[in-house]
Amino acid sequence: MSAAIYEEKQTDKTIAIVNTQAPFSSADGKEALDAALIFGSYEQATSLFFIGDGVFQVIGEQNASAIEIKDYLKTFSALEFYDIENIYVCQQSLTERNLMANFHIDNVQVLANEAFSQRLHQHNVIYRF
Amino acid sequence: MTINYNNETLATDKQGYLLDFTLWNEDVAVLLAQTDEIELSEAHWEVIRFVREFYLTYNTSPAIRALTKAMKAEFGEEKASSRYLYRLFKEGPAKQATKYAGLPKPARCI
Amino acid sequence: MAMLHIIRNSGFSSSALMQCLSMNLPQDSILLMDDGCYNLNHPLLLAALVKQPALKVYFISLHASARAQKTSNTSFVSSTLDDVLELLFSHDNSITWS
Amino acid sequence: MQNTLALVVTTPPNSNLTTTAINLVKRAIDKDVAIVGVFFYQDGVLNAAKHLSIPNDEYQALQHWQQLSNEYHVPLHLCVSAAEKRGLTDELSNNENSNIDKAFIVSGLGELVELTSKAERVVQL
Repeated sequence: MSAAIYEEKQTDKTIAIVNTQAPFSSADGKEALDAALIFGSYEQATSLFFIGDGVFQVIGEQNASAIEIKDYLKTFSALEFYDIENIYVCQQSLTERNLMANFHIDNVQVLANEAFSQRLHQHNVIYRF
Repeated sequence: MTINYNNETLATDKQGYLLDFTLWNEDVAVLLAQTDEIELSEAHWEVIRFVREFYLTYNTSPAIRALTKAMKAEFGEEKASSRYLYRLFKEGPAKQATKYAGLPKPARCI
Repeated sequence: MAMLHIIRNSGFSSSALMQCLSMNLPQDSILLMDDGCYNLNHPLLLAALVKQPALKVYFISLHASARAQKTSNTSFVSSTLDDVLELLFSHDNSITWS
Repeated sequence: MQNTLALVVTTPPNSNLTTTAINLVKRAIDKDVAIVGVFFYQDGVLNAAKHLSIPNDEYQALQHWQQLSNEYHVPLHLCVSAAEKRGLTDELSNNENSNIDKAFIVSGLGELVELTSKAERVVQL
């Protein structure tokens, strides 16, 4: 089914895709992104959240190809073409891991626990990977 | 499956997509299109080059909506409609332009 | 909006419980399902209950008793899968931590 | 009005977590909650593996899914890309040889979008 056919049926639900796993050892991050891109191409209001080890997906200077893994992290830079503009990272998760706010994508919003949670609560449907 | 280019054999998958996207060049694109009996016009080339550049930058082929949105930024409104793209690539621009651009077949559900 | 947090893992081996508690807001509820029932006596959850006595925590009694998990803490609400269906509709959304 | 629910299953059939998902669907049917559909994603797609062989004295997840599909007409949608990555395909020489059980509908993530927008509530199990 093409996006064009679907347009008439869209609702105003908001979707949150929550990432909790590090990028390479499991398929979770890649499969979460695949889902996010589809929601985006069907014009569903979609936000991405990174918490726990999920924050390892957004930090800079990673090199997946060095360990023969397809670098799906590069696809994050294309999110704007899928109208996914809300990308939230949990400050506490960064702090716990001694990480700086140095990301491989722009327009990431780092939020303290409560604000992060408030944003998450505003979504109608939440998928966690 | 394979295609022959310059006395060399290039491997493709069952649907004719190049297995190794690094072996692509514009002559290979012409051969890939020939297997579908399509002659590439300048309008086709614009999209093929654009899709390949998108893949090299983002490590993924764009879904149709993302393709139109990205093309709008590059070529303006007139070429940024799915109707324009479907007229050029009747089997679906995401699938067909990707093929001639030497890129892997997009996942079936995308 | 009130969120239903579904926990399906033991907090002793996974970060599900910890992450859930860090995202939990006063209007939310927690549901312990499957291995999540091992959290009935988890210190983090008990501490959260002391801090927030109004926190609502449900557990699937069949899942808990199958695992020999008991609680005498009256803050925990013993539930069935029928109750889970009601919880899904009485909350605005749900998240599954596992 | 009847409540509507969609399920997203991401756990494989050899995990006991699948039993909970199946039982929740059964309770929903009994309680007159309409199941708009079940979507299988990630390792959840393995629930559709036709040749999966589980010893007779263990829980037969596939039989329960088949029952839900045949008797209660619960649509069971499979993400084909996730399935193909895990060795499940409907594109073998002919349909008889497909290793996807016929209780399942070969779909794409677009179906997840559809179920998400149609159902009043969605739960991931």
